[in-house]
Amino acid sequence: MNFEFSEEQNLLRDQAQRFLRDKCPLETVRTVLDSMTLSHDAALWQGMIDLGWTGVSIPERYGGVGLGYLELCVIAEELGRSLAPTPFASSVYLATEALLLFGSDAQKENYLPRLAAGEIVGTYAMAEGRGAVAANKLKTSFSDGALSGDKLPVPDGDIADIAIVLAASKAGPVMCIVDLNSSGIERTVLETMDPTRSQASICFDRAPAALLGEAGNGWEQSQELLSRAAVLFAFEQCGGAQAALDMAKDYALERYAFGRSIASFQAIKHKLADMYIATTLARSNSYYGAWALSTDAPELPLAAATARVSSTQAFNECASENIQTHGGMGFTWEFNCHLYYRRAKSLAVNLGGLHRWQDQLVTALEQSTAAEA
Amino acid sequence: MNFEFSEEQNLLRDQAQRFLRDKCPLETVRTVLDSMTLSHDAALWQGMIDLGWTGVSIPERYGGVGLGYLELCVIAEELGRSLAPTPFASSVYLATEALLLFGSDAQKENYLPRLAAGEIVGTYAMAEGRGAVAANKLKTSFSDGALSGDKLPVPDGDIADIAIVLAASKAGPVMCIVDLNSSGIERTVLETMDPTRSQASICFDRAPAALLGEAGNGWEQSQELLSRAAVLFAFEQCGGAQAALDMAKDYALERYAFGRSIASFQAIKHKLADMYIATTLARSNSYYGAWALSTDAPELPLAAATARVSSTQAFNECASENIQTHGGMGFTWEFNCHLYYRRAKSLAVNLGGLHRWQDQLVTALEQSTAAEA
Amino acid sequence: MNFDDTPEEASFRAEAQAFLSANAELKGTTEQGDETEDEYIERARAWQKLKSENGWACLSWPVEYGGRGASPMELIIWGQEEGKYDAPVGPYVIGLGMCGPTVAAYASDEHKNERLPRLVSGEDIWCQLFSEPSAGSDLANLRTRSERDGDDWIINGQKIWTSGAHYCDWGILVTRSDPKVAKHKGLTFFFLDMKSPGVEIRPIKQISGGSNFNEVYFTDVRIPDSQRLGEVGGGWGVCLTTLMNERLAVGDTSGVDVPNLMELVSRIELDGEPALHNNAVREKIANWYCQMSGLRNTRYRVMSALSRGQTPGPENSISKVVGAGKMQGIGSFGIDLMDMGGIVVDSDNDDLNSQLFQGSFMGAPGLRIAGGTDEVLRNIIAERVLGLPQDVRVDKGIPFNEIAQGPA
Amino acid sequence: MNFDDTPEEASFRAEAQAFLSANAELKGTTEQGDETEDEYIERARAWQKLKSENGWACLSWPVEYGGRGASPMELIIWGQEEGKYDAPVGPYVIGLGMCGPTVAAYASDEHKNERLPRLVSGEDIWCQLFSEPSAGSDLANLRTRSERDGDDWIINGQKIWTSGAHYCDWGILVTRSDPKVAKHKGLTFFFLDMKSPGVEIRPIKQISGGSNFNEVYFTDVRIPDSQRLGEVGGGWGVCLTTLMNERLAVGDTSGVDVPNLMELVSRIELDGEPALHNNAVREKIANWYCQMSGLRNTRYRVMSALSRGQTPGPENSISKVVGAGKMQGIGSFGIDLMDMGGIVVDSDNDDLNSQLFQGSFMGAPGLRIAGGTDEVLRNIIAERVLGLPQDVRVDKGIPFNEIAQGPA
Repeated sequence: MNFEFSEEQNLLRDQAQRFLRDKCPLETVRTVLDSMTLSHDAALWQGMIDLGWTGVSIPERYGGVGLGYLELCVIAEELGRSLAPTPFASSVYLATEALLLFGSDAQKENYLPRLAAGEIVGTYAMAEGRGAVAANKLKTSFSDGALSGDKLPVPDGDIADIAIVLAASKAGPVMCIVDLNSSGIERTVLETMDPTRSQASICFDRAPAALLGEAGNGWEQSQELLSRAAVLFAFEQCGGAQAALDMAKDYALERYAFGRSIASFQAIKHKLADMYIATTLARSNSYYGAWALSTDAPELPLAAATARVSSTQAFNECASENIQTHGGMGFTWEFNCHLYYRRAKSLAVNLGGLHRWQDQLVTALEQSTAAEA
Repeated sequence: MNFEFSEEQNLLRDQAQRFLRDKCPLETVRTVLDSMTLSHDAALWQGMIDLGWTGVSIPERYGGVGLGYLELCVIAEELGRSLAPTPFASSVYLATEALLLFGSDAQKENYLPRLAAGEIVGTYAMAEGRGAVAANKLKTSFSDGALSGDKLPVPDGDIADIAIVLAASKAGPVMCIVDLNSSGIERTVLETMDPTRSQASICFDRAPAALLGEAGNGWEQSQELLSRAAVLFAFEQCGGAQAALDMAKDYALERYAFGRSIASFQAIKHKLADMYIATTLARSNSYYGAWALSTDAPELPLAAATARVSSTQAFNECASENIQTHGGMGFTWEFNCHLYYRRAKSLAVNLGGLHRWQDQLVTALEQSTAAEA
Repeated sequence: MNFDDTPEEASFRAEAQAFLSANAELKGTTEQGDETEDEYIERARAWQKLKSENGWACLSWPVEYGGRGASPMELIIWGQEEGKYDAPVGPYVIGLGMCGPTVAAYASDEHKNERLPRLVSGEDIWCQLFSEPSAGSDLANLRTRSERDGDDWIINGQKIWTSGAHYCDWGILVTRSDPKVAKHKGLTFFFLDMKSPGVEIRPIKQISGGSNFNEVYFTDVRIPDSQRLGEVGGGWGVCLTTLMNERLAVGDTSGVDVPNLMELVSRIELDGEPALHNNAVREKIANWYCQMSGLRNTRYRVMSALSRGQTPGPENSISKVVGAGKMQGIGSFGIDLMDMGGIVVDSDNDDLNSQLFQGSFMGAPGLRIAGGTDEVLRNIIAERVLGLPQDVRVDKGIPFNEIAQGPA
Repeated sequence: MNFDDTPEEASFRAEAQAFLSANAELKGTTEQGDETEDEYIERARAWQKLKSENGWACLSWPVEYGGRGASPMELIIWGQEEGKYDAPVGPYVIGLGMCGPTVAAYASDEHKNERLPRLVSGEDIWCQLFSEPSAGSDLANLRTRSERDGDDWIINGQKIWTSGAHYCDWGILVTRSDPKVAKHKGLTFFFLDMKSPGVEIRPIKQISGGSNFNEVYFTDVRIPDSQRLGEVGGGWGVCLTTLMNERLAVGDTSGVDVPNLMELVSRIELDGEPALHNNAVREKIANWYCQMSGLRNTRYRVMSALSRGQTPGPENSISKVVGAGKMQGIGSFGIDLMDMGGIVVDSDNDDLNSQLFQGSFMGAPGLRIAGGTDEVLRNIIAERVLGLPQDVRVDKGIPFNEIAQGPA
């Protein structure tokens, strides 16, 4: 039984924690939050590139570090804990991953080395306004090497250099890849509830684009991509949940009322115990997701959905009850509680809302039950 | 604003409480529970008949007391509080009500005086085994004055003299009325989780039966009947929830641990506060149901479903957390906690499970929203 | 059971309707969109003045102070009717509801005659200075010091969560005059001119981005002893008088509710069909509707008791704890339904009313805390409604300056 | 990450498998349906004897007492493998897990040599006599008196929740020898022959109808001082030794889980289609599956730590509180899905496995209480895992007979 990260992976975690404590204290997050113009923290992002994190999952022959997904999970958890305001998730969990999964050799050679080196930022453009996307209702369309339609919100779409885009085509849904600095593209920064991870709308008007993967197979590719990214998002959410729990615990221990630490009141103790329970279940499920991701196990769709659902719920609960534990201070702008509350919500919807993942979980469970029978 | 029971109705409540404290202490309920043969408490049932309760909703010209539904709600709440083991609900909320709503003059004259006088007991036979009934899947069928098929469980079906039966027919679903002592009928007492309200299976084999109401209209009639009964069941559930809350409170005040009353621990205080909240919301919703029932308001389907859903949830919560408050004693047969837990579950499924009522609630809400627009 | 007014109530309601329809505009018929706060306050002063000239200014007060001794039911009827109109009443809620009755109960006749008419007529706006950073749920744990200096008292310290402090003229203030006696014994209560030297007001920005409250700092602020309310050391008793009159005054508590969710789910799709057809969505709506309807029907029961001249039971104590949780739940769920687009804030293009869901999601955490946290309210229900004992009090009878206050 | 045994673990597992496959029947291949309790105990004795003859009787014990000094991971592996077989181990769980280690730590060599081999070989079955009606969550609040009388102690009082007392040969017992000192100071610990005069055993019927536990009454029961474990007044320390070895031993904790629900919803209809297609049902399944999977994966993490020779973290402390609530929820929901028919108990006609749902619904309330209530477990998580302070203790340092015990 070896269901833990290895010693090397834990060393990587220590390194990541030291780096992020240094380069990404919550003041860094607040700077991006309070700024009207910053999309991310450029120094932090550069530091992450310098550490090779953008190339962790990319094989060495494409300029990456060639570590693996467990290492990426370790980094994801720490990024979640620190609320790092960078385009890492979009670029690494989604764009890089889509290229690794579906790119032709030429596409890989073209993009992966630059993604690994942090020369370009990628993203995945899926949503088309409010509401979940559906395979048969995509309005963005791809034909004859050109892409037209509106995608929003696109995470980090304002600063990304390339986007993987889910679009309709004559053959059915397709994934294609677009250089966002080419013609026929208009981008607008969007105001959102979590300004520490930027979002944009991107309007494509016959923008040059190339097919990524198989024509007509875009929806299935997207599902596969989302499952893999869900594990990494789950680790970010676990890290965030843990940080919110830690913050609540620290405050409860320091805050006194009625002559005693509020952490000695059962209402607070049991609240924190419930946050711990949710976080522990989510983390254990995320470990299982990490195992499935790193071994390309057939259990991945089930494991990913389970990790995603429990981590989404854990981060929501911890972020919300961290505010509650802080009492009046908790709902001031000055305290940091709302940073977690905002991030919890933006991560919760980023890969599609809870419902989508609960549904995938049960579908995968049906299939695994059927396979066992 | 007059959203309370009247002074006369409260006097009736006082009378009912005195009567039930005297004739239906929990020992009476336990006697039926522990007995292998008793279906109900006959003396209690006779006492209720003597008080005229079986005729409360029946007009005087059919031998009833001609009071009204608010009075019936008052009685229902007290029956729920005392866990009275009698066929009152089946006979009064369902069979009597079905006759009042859908009976011909002749049928009313035939049955209502005897129901009012407690000479016969009625019930409503709807279920056909495990799972919810559906209009287009009824297996019991009615044709040419004869009824065939199996109904189970039928509440109080072992002792009822007449049953209103939901069945399929050529014209569509129908309600019909059957004398259970006639030919072609076989009844078997069923073992259930709540032996304090008996249940039976009834097999009809070309049993003589008469149409009640309109041919083909049975499903709609059933929906109407269930909505009306739901308000009365909701009051029983509120009464039960309140009794379980009171029992938990009394125990918590008396039980000491760590040198103090366990009622001084926040874990217990907040648990009881939550039980109080659930019970209060349920009671207020039930009052609205009572108003709608007593005034034949068009809001009845919404009000009834709301009363039903919140009362089901409140009784479930109070019954379950009453056990929890009692600790080890709570899960002994000797303590009375499980009487509420059993009754909460049997009332929860008796008119169809929670899902059915949540669904009706939203359907009614849609219609009321549409009507307002 | 019915929902009708008694004849007396009907006649009062008709009178109120007559005044309102002649003097105010129905909600939704006016546009105050770009009104500044100053303009809003000005409009509120004018409306209060008009009400006072016509006998509607402070219904529940006794006649001698400009009131009309209205019954609780009449107050509710007035609130229902005034609520239909675009009537700017917010700035006076605390003054009329809490400060005025306290001044009336404790101030000298001279002060009463000087201050109360100006409150009634809208000339003066009042605020309440109770909460402190260290005194949240533990309200009496306050540290703002008052020290006697001749005929004056000198005040130093900090208050927080003061609504409207920056536009208020007067305030009521509770201070610690003696830290060497037990927590509840050493308090002294005053009223003061908010323009006094040494009073500094700073707005608090909430997580929703709004600023409904202030911090108020006191640096050597002088208050004449004649403005003391109650005895020296008797401030806690005065506080209780004030709090008995408390109504929920925690800023904007209106938020998303079931009808908004019904509208959203009929207009957004899930799995390729209207979200309204989704059973998981329906179940949630049903449960929240039970809460909404349960709270409304509970209010009806309270009003019925008032209408009969009875004192209502404790039923309404559940209102905020249920309402705040519901608001947070619906806000959060609505955003989830809007999926990735749910977090986009776009006022120009908001056909799904997403800003209401977002605003409620960000506002509800405050509502779960302000005016008594969820936890404090459950304590109150347990103790005052169900009669359960208090938690163990380790601070009882101990001199205030010896009570543990945690790490410095 | 992988789920493989280390080479050492694999070899141990193979050895265990070899013994088991040669000596026991796989679960599901045997039929013990109408076995009486006596027959079951007899079978358990035989199985324990066989294990002891082959070195599998008490793996974790030191070799000197018949054990093999197995590592925690080996214990788990043995449990996994033995669990696949129809092996009657229940009667020895408490004796081997809790009583034996306590006797080994505190008894005289003579007693150890006399008692322990008979426990290992299955000749003696042991029970644990700790809980009392007044000592539930407050475990030390026990009243069973022990009074010195020459070389003996005389015991009077009542114990409760004793599994298997009626078939046990020996028991460990904690008593109050001095009520005039503080609660934890006046306890004294013994072991005794359960057939001693004055010991009366009455079964407790649970709400599920089953009887897994007993009350044990002591009337002038004599225990020789030589059977005292630990010092006079040192009983609490001995209890802690015993409890350190505690495993969950609260009768039958197996119950309904997600796979059973999946089977039910694929076979029952809701709104005219398989319940599995209903989104509200799916959402609940997803959430419970997250708990089930989360607990399983948490166990994997604990086992990984053990496998590496580390001490596991506190993760597994959540297992019962989550598991019991899940069991109650799924049990209740399954009954609801079966609608009116859900409460019918019919073993002859149970194609939907309704008795499993019903049994879990009736059994889960006990599971939420036995071995630490939900509330106590949350306290433990808060204090021991998160390091939060204890609640205020008003009974600390007070003589036991002066601690408030509530209305008589």
